[in-house]
Amino acid sequence: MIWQIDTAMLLLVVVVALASLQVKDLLGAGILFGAYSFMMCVLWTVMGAVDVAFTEATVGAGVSTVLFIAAVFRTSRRTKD
Amino acid sequence: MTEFLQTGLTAHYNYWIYIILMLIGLWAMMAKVNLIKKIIGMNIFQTAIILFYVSIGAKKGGTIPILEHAPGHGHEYIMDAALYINPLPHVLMLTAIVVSVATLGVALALALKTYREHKTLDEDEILSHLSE
Amino acid sequence: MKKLAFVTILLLGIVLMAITADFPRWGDPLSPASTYLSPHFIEKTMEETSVPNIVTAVLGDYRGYDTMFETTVVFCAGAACFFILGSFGREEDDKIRYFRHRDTGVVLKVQPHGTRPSSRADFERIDPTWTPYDFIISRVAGLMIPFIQLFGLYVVAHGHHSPGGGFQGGVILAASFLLLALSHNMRTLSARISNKVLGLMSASGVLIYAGWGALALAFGGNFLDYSVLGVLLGLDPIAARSMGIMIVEIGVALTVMSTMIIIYNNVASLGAYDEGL
Amino acid sequence: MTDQYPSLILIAPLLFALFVFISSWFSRKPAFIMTAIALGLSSASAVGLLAQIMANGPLSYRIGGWAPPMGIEYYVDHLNALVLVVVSCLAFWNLIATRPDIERSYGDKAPIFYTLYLLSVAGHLGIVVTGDAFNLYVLLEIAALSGYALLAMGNARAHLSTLRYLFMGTVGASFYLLGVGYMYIMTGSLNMLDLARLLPPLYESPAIAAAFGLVLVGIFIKMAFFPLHAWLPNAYSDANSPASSLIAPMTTKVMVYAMIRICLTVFTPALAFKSVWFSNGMVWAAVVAMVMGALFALTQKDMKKMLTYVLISEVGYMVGGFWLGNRLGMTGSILHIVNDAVMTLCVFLCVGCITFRTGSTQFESLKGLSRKQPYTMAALVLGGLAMIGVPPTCGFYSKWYLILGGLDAGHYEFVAALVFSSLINIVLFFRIFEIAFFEPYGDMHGDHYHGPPHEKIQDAPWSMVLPLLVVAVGLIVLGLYSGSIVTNIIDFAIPATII
Repeated sequence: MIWQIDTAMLLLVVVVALASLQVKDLLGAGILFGAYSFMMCVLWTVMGAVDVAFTEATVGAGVSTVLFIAAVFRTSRRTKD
Repeated sequence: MTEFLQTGLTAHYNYWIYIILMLIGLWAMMAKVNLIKKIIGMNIFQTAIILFYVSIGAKKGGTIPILEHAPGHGHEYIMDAALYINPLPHVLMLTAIVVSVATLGVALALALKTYREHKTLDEDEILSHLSE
Repeated sequence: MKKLAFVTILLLGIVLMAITADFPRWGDPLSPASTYLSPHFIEKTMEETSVPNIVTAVLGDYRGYDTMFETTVVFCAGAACFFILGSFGREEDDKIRYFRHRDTGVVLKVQPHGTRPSSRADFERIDPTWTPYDFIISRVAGLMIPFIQLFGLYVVAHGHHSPGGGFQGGVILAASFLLLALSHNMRTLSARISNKVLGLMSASGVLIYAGWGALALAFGGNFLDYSVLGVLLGLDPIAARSMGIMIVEIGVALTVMSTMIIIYNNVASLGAYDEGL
Repeated sequence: MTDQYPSLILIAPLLFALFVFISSWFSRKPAFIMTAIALGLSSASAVGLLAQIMANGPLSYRIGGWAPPMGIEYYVDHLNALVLVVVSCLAFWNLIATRPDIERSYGDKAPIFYTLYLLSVAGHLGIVVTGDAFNLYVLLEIAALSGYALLAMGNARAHLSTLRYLFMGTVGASFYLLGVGYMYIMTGSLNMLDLARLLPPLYESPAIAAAFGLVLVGIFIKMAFFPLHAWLPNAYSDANSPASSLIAPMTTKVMVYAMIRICLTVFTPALAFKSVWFSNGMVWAAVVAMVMGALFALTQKDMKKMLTYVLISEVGYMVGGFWLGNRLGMTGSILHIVNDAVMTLCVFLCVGCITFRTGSTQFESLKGLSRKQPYTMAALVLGGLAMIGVPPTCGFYSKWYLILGGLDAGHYEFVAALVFSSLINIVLFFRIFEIAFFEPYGDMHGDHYHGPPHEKIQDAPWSMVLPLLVVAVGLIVLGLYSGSIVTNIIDFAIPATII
């Protein structure tokens, strides 16, 4: 693997994780969490863990995001932090 | 310089990123007051640990752990352990991912119930509501 | 409190960072993890289970016990969501409901315990926050769903030779149903696959897994020892292991698919199963 | 079939949980019978297994027929077998004793409650029986997830309390997982016995020390060891009684077992007690837990909440007794796992009987209850005496071993804290006895009383009281037989290297 790409991916993962926690809108937070899961999935593919990456793509980026959006839809998008 | 980056830094930087992500998740669970944010923090915490395990399994020069037919040998398979990535951490982490989505489902169900009773997701508002 | 949390976490981070120096180098082919158990799996899997995807073999057989409980965790989450939010489908008549006349677009508002329009052909129930029927979204989703399901089945069936297996396939199958709920509405989903069916499927998936393992007890093997079940299938012990992995993967897919839909149904409708996202 | 006992213990609750869930969509009638059969089978196999272990010594069971480091194995010795018997029998008995309460509290959803009940028991039994470090994590999550669902039903605060428990529990399980990962990266193995063989050359490595620390912290969060206890009192006291009287005796005890297993089998005493500084620190932490638990209990005005703090104090006994590091202390600690499980079951069942009629365990609503619920109160007296440690109840014997162990190890602070918290227990329980036996019944602050009319209050139905009385008498029987439990089982459970 190419370590420059690897490092860039790792940093991007951290940035997206922080963004999903800091954004002041829960719907946005849910979608950014989906993006975080997808970044993670790409990272694991790079490391050769294809089965784990596949699961994360379907579970983390797919169903989890839908569940978050459903929960936000049923509650409120407002958040203080 | 490049050599240092390649040997010194790359030796452990994957582990550092897992620690940073884990701490971000842990901090969110402790410091955030919104329940959904806490749940997102919990998930980040769990994926960080999965990243750690997947990093254990990584092997330079190894390919994905699916055996391939050796060319021209019918049912002969290439079975040199050095060629394939360690499959065990992947198996363990499949389990951990599924556990994390199960926990997420239950956590969201509980958060929704709490919201239905108190009409807010902010923990401090719920607590002041309860102590009235 | 926040500052205390921050300082604790920072200290933990520094300690853990310092300890990483003790680890084997990242990607080192000679690390203990890569030299102790992993060579056995890589070299012997084909011989012992005849499954080329080592991850599937270890997941389904060597560590099949973990996987059985992992499936049980999923089932447990579905039962827990149902226990916390859901109900046994006896519809409570205590909410205002809206019905739209299909031809004219007139909307009726029915008070709790009021009379509902009798003709299903003329009236359809709609959500209070009703959005007009979107032709493009529902058609495109309708076209995609069969192919998603086909892909899901392929992933389950082809888990022995390529990445994939029961979990991934099950989640993809569930995603196709969730797409139906998202692009139409939850009542469309419930009309096709009811809560009762979902509940039964989610339990029977684990039952296939645990039952297949427990059947081995009757044939004199240990729990989850698929090789002794070759007698039942007319296969030699190694092919029986491969077949056993296939069977338990189907059970896993069944449970994961139905449980994901159960969790979505309960979370998206707060346990009422009528109005979704 | 006898060689299949280890698997039967788990398969019975798991398969029957699925049957109960399936049947719940057709009828709610058969759920209880099926649950009782499952737990009965499980307890019978556990007793059979214990008998087998006592006759033949430890055994290992290969799941799927794979040899241990590759596959997963059950490893059962005297310690597991004892805890298995305790957990399965108390789950069975709690089911029998709380049936009317379950049917009333959960109504339609009672079959789902039974499903989760069985899954929770299966998870806890699995934690005890397994010989694989990662498998323990999966079972930990099953036990936890079903526990969250069971505890979520209760009063108005229950959902938030349970959500907080979920957050803490997930952090605990994840720390455990991380610790196992540290062991895996250094050795490449996950099997407990295999790890015990591979770890000794690495004891100097900081990564192994970190693994030990992370695993312990994870388990401490799960067992609510002070100061990581914050989730327990609310989660347990806000839940409905049938759930809390199952989870309260089971979870903390099983986690204490997990700690003993990790320290004795995986890391061997050579590492766990390598640093005197560390084991002394753990004894001091346990001393703080015992004292603080007792003091917090003193400030409560609700009996159920008070009992949850007593539980935290009891966790301190067991952890402290283990870390004394000598044979007497460990004997006391393991014996206390058994005794505390039965004692906690007894007092929480009393709480269940009281709330079944009055709907509250506030001290105010207990006034004069002895005349209305004489049998429940009699059982509470026995339970209270056992908690205090009055001979011949079982609580006395384990405390006796703990005190001897403390004196032997020279940890006088442990002995002092133990005596102190027992004295506080006297105050706590006699305060309740005074309210219940000597306060007049009628003159509670009439206007603030919201429960059912007083005339209707009577003892709980016989189907609840009779099993409760059996448990209460069991406290004395257990006390009388504690000598033979120690000589026949616990002596073999502690490695010979510990004197």
